[in-house]
Amino acid sequence: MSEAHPELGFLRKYVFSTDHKMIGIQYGLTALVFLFIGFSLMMMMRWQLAYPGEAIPLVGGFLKNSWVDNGAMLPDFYNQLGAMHGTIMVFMGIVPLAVGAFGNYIVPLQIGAPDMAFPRLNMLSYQAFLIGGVIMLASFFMPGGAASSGWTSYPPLADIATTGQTYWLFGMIFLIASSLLGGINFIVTIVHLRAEGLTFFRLPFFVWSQLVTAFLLVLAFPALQAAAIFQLMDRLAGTSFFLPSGLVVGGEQIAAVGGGSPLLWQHLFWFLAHPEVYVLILPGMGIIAEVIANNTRKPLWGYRPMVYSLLFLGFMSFTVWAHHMYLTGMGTTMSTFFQATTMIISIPSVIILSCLVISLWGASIRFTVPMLFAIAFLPMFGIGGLTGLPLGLAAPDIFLHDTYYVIGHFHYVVAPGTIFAMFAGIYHWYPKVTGRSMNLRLGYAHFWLSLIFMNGIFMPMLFEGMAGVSRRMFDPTGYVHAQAAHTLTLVTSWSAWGLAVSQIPFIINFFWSMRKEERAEENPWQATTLEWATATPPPHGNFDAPPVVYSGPYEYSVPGAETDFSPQYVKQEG
Amino acid sequence: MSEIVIPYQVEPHPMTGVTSGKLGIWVFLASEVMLFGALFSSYVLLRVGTPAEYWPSGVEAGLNVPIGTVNTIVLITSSITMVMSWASLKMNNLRGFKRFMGATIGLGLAFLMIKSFEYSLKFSHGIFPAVGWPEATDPSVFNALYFTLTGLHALHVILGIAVNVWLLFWGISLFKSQPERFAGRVEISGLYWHFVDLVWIFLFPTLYLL
Amino acid sequence: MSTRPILVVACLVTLLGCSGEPAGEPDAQPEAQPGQASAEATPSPIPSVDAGEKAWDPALGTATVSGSVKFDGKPPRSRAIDMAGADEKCAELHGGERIKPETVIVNDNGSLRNVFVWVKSGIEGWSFPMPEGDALLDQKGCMYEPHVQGMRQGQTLVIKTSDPTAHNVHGYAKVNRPFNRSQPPGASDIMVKMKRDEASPPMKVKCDIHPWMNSYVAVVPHPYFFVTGADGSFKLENLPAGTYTIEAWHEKYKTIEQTVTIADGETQTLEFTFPQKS
Amino acid sequence: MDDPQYGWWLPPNVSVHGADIDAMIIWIHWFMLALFVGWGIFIAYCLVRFRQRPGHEAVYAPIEARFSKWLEIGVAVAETVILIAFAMPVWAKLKTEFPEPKDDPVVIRVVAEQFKWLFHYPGKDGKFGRAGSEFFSDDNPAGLDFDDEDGVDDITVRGLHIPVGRPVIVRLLSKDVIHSFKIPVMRVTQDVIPGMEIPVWFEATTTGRFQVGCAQLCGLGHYEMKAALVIETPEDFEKWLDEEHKALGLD
Repeated sequence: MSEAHPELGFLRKYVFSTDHKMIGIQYGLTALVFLFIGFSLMMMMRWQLAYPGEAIPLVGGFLKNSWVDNGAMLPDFYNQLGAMHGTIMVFMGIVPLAVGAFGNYIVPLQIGAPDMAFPRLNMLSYQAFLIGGVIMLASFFMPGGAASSGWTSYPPLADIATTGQTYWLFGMIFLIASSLLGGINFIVTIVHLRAEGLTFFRLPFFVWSQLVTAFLLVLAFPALQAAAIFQLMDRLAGTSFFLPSGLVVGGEQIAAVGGGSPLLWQHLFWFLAHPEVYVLILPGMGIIAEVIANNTRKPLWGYRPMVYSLLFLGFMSFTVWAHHMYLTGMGTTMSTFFQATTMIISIPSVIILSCLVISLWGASIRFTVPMLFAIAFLPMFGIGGLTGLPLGLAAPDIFLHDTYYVIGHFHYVVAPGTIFAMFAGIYHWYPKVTGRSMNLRLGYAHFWLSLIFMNGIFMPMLFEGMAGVSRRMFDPTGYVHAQAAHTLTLVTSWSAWGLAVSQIPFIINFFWSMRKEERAEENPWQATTLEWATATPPPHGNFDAPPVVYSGPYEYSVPGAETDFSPQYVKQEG
Repeated sequence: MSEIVIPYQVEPHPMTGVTSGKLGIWVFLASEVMLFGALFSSYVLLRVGTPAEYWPSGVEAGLNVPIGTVNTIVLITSSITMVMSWASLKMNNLRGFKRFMGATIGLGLAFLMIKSFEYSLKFSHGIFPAVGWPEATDPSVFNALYFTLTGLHALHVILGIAVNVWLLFWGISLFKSQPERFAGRVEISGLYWHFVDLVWIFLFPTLYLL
Repeated sequence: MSTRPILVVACLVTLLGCSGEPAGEPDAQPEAQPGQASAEATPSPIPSVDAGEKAWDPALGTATVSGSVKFDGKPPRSRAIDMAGADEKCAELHGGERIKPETVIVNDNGSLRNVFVWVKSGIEGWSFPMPEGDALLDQKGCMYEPHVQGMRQGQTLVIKTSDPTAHNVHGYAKVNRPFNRSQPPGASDIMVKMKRDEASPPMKVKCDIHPWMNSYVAVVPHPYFFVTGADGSFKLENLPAGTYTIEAWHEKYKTIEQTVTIADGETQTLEFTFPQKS
Repeated sequence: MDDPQYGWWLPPNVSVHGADIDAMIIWIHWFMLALFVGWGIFIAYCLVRFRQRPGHEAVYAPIEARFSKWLEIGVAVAETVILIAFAMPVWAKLKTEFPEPKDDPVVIRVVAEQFKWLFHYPGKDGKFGRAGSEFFSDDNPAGLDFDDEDGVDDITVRGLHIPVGRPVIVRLLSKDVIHSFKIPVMRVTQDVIPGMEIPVWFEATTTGRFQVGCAQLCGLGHYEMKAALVIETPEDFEKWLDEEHKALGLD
C-alpha cells in the first residue's frame, strides 16, 4: 500500500475518480450548489407570499413568460417552485451533503480504511445522483414546466399533472438508485473495513449514525421506488393504480380504468419519507456529537445509551409513517397505534439530545466556530422535536394539519438543525480536507447572522400555523385569518433574504481560505479520532500503514494522561 | 482501478465470514426484498380495496396457467444450472462452468421468450395494462398489476442474463489470474439469480392461481 | 472541481430562468403581451396556402344557406349558479342575482341558442382572405363572453379579463396546442394563435378557478359559420354554387348534419331540430 | 354578524368540540415550553460555568447516569398522559360518536372539485336525490340525477349555511383530486379523498360569517378554493332554506 502512487490524469483524478475523498468533495460541492438553488427558489416564493401579485425584483424580468405575468409570479409557477424546493432540499441537497459528502470523506478515514469497500460503485452512485439532479432541474424548462404537485406528489393530482411530473419521477429513480448504491457501500465498508482494534463500541458516534442511516436508505427507499414505478405506469401506460373510478376533471370524465387507490401512494411514500426524516437528521447528530466531544475536551456523556437509542430510532422509524395521514379518514384503532409509536419514537431522540446536553457538564468548552453551531443545534433541534409533539397527536393535528406550523416544525429540524450541523462539520473538517483553517471572524459573523435569521424565518411560521394559515398557498391573503397574520409573513420573508446575505461571509471564507498561504497544523482541534492520524490532505489510500486502535473514540482529559486528549491510534502505556 | 488494495475482496471477513462482495449482494437483496415487498403489499391493499366480484382470478383474467408453469420450471432449472456452473468452477472444471453457465443464460432467454409470447397473446386479445377486466362493471387494476409486476421481474431477469453473459465471455479472463475471486463473482451473480427465481415463485401463484 | 461548470450553468439558468421561450414550438405557451391586444390586428397575408388552393374570388359567392335551429322536447333542468358562496367578487358583478348556466338556452320562439352551424365539407380548395382583428374571449362577471364562437384558422384568440378576481384560462384543445394560464385581475391579455382547424368538436375553454365558467371556440378554415342567437336563425352567405354538408353542433346534444345543393344566386333554407330524434 | 378577531394565535373557536382541541394544544405547549426553558437554562449555565479558561480543566466522568434517566422517564410519563388522557378521547369522540337521528342533525353532501366547494342539501323532503359521478356535467356540478323525484327540491349551493346549536354532518366527496375540508374557526380539517365518502360532524356555538378553505394542495387554483360559511340562528336557517326552495321555482 505504501508504494508510490503514479499520478492520475485529470479525468481520473477529478471527474471519474474512485477515491472516496474526491467523490466526497464532488458530492459536497454539488450538494452545496443544489442547496443554493433550492434556497433561491424559496426566496422567490417568499416574495410572492410577502407581496402577492407584485413583480419579483431583480429576477422577475428574466423569468420565462409562462412563469410570470409582467414579472409577477403565476400560481402554477409558485407550485413548481414549492414542489422543487422540497425535492431539491431533501433529495439533492441535504442527503447528498450529509451522507454523500461527509459520509464518503470522513467514514473511511475514521475507521482507518484505505477507501470505501466498492470504490467504483461509489463513483457510480455519485454519477447517478448528478444525472438525477440534472433531470430534475431540466424539467423546469420543459413545455409543461417542472413538477407542481408538491414534493409529496400526491395522486390523483400528480397523475394528471403536466410532463414535469414524469421528469420528477425519472429523476427520483436515479436519486433512489444513487442512495441505494451508497447505502450498500457504507454498510459493507463500516462492517468490513474497520481498522484493527476498532470494535463497534469504539466507533465514533458519527460512523454509527452513518451506519444506521445507510440501513434506512437501503430499506426505506425501495418503497418509494415501487410507488414511483406505479405512478410512471399511471402517467405513461395509462394504468390507474392511484385513480379510483369515475374521476371528473375539468367537467369531463377522465379516460382511466379506475379501481385504484389514492391512499396507496401515501402509504408507500410515507413509508419511505419518515425514515427519510431520520436520514436527514442522524448524520447531523453524528457530526454534532463529534464536535461537542472534541470541544468539551471530555468524553461524550452516555455514549452507549446514545448508540442504543440510535439503533432503536432507526428501527422505530419504520413504524410511524401513517402519522402523516391522520386526516385521510383513519379510524380510532389505526390512529391510536400510530400515535403510540410516534410517542415512543420521541423517547430515543430525547435520550440522544439530553446526552449531548449533559455532555456539557464538567467540560472545558472551547467556543470554536464549529462548536458554536453545535451548541446552537441543541436548542434549535429541540424546538423542532418538541413542535413535533402536537403534530404527532391526532387531535391537535386536526387543527394544525397542513398549516405553517408543520412547515415551521420540520424546518426547525432540518434547517437550523441539520444545516447547522452541516456547517459545524464543514468548519470542523475543512482543515482536514484543504490543509487550511477557516477564518474565525468571518466564521463568527456567519454563525450569529445565520442563527438570528434562521429563527426570524421559522419562529413566525409556528405562530402563523397557530393562526390557522394553510401551507402551499400561492396567495393566502384571501383568507381573513391569513390577513391578520400577514406581518409574520413579512418577517419570515425578510429574514429569508437576510439569511441569504448572511451566507456571503461563509462563501468568501470557504474559497478565500483555500488559497491561504500558511497551512493548518496536522491536528488543529487536538482530536482523538482516526481521520487525524494521517497526513493532511490524506494521500490516495489514506494511511501509509494500516492504523491500529487502542481505545474508545473520545478519550479526552483522561486522568493521568500528559495531554488532555489521547488519540485512539496512540497506545497509552499502563 | 487504482492500485490501492482493499481487504476482504477475496478472503472472507473474520466476523461476517463472507467477502465484501457477498455481504454487499446480501444487503442489496435485502433492499430488493423491500422493493418486491412493497409491490406485493400494494397488490394486497388494492385487492382488499376492490369488491371481490370485480377482481378476476388469474384464469378468469385469461392467464395461461400451463405456460406459467412451464416458465416456472424453466426458471427453477436455470437456478440449478447456475449452481452447477459455480460448483464446476470450484472444481476447476472450466468447460463445465462454460457449459452450465451457457445453459443458465439459455434458460433465462427461454423464460423471456415465453413471457413475451404470453404478452403478445394478451395484446392480441386487446388486453393492455390500461384495460380493466372486461367482466367487471367497476374494473379492477388486475391487468395493470400483472403487467407491472411481471414486467419488472422480466427486467431483473434481463439484468441477470447480462451479468452472466459478461461473466461467461469477458469476466472469465479473471479466472487465470484470480480463480477464487472469479468464483466469488459467479457466486454473487448466482445469489442474485436465485433471488430473481424466488420472486417468480411468489409471483406465479399470486397472479396466476389466486 | 469537475462538477463546477455544469453546476454553475444549472444554477444560473434556474435562477434567471431562460428569458426566451423553451425549445419546441414558439407558441408552446400562450403569449401574454402587455397592452397590445391588437398585435395581430393588421389583416395578415393569406396564411399557408397549399399548392392546390386557389385564391378566393368574391364574385363567385352568390348563394346563401339560411334557416333556423328548433328545440323540440323538454329542456333539461339546471340549477342557477350561486356565485356568492364561492366568490363574492363575482356575485357583486351581478348585484347578487343568480344566473343560469348558458349550456341549454331555449329562446321564446322555441329555437335553440348557442348552436354552431358551419359548412363542414364542400368548400375545400379555396384560400379565403383573413378577417381583420382577432377573435375575442372576454371574462365578465365570472362568465365567458361569448359562450360559443367561431374563428378563422390562423387568427389569434385574445382572452381578456374584466373581472376583479383571478381567473385561470384552460383551453382543452385537442388539435391545437392546449394552453393553461392564470390571469389575475388586471393581468395582460392572453393571446393564442390557432394554427390548425378545430371545429368539430370545438375547443373547450374552462376557468380552472370558477368551475362553472366554460366556453367553446370553433376554429374554421373558411368564413362560412354562424352561432345561433336569440331568434335561433342562422345564415351562411356568399357561398359558391355547390353541394355542402352543413353541420349544427351543440355542446350537450348529438351533432346533426344535413347536405344541401345550391345553384348560383339561390337561397336554400334548412331546419335543424335538437335533440335529434333517433 | 360581529366580525371575529383574528391574530397571531388560535383563531376564535365557534364549535363545541373545539374547546377540547384548543385546551390540548395549549397544554402541550406549556409542557414544551417547560422542557425547553429547563434545557435552555441548563445549557446556558454549562456554557458559562464550564467555559474554557486558565486554571479550569474538564472532568473525565463528572456525573453518573441517574440524572437523565429521570428526565426521560418524566417525558415518557407526560407523553403517555397526554396521549391517553387527552388525545385519544377527543379523537374517539369525533370519529366514532356521530350524532344520531334523534339529535336532528343537518346532513350535507359536500362535493369538492378544482377549485371550489359545492354543498348539497336534501331540501324540504329531507331526502337526497340520486347522484353520482356519471351525472357530472358543466351545468350539473353536483352530479344530480334530474329524473329522480327526491332530487327535485335538493339545494345545491356554493356557500355553506348551518344553524347554531344543531349538529351538522358533512359527507365529503371529491370529483377529481385530493382536497382538504378545513374550517379553522370550527377546528375541523378532513382530507377529501376521491373514491371515498368521508363523514365529519361538528356543532356551531355562535352565529357569524366565516370561511371554508382547502388545506391540501389541489392544483394551481388551490389558494382560491374558498367558500363562505354562514352560521345562522335556526330561524334564519329555515328562512334561508325557504328562499333556496323558492329559487328552485318550487312553492
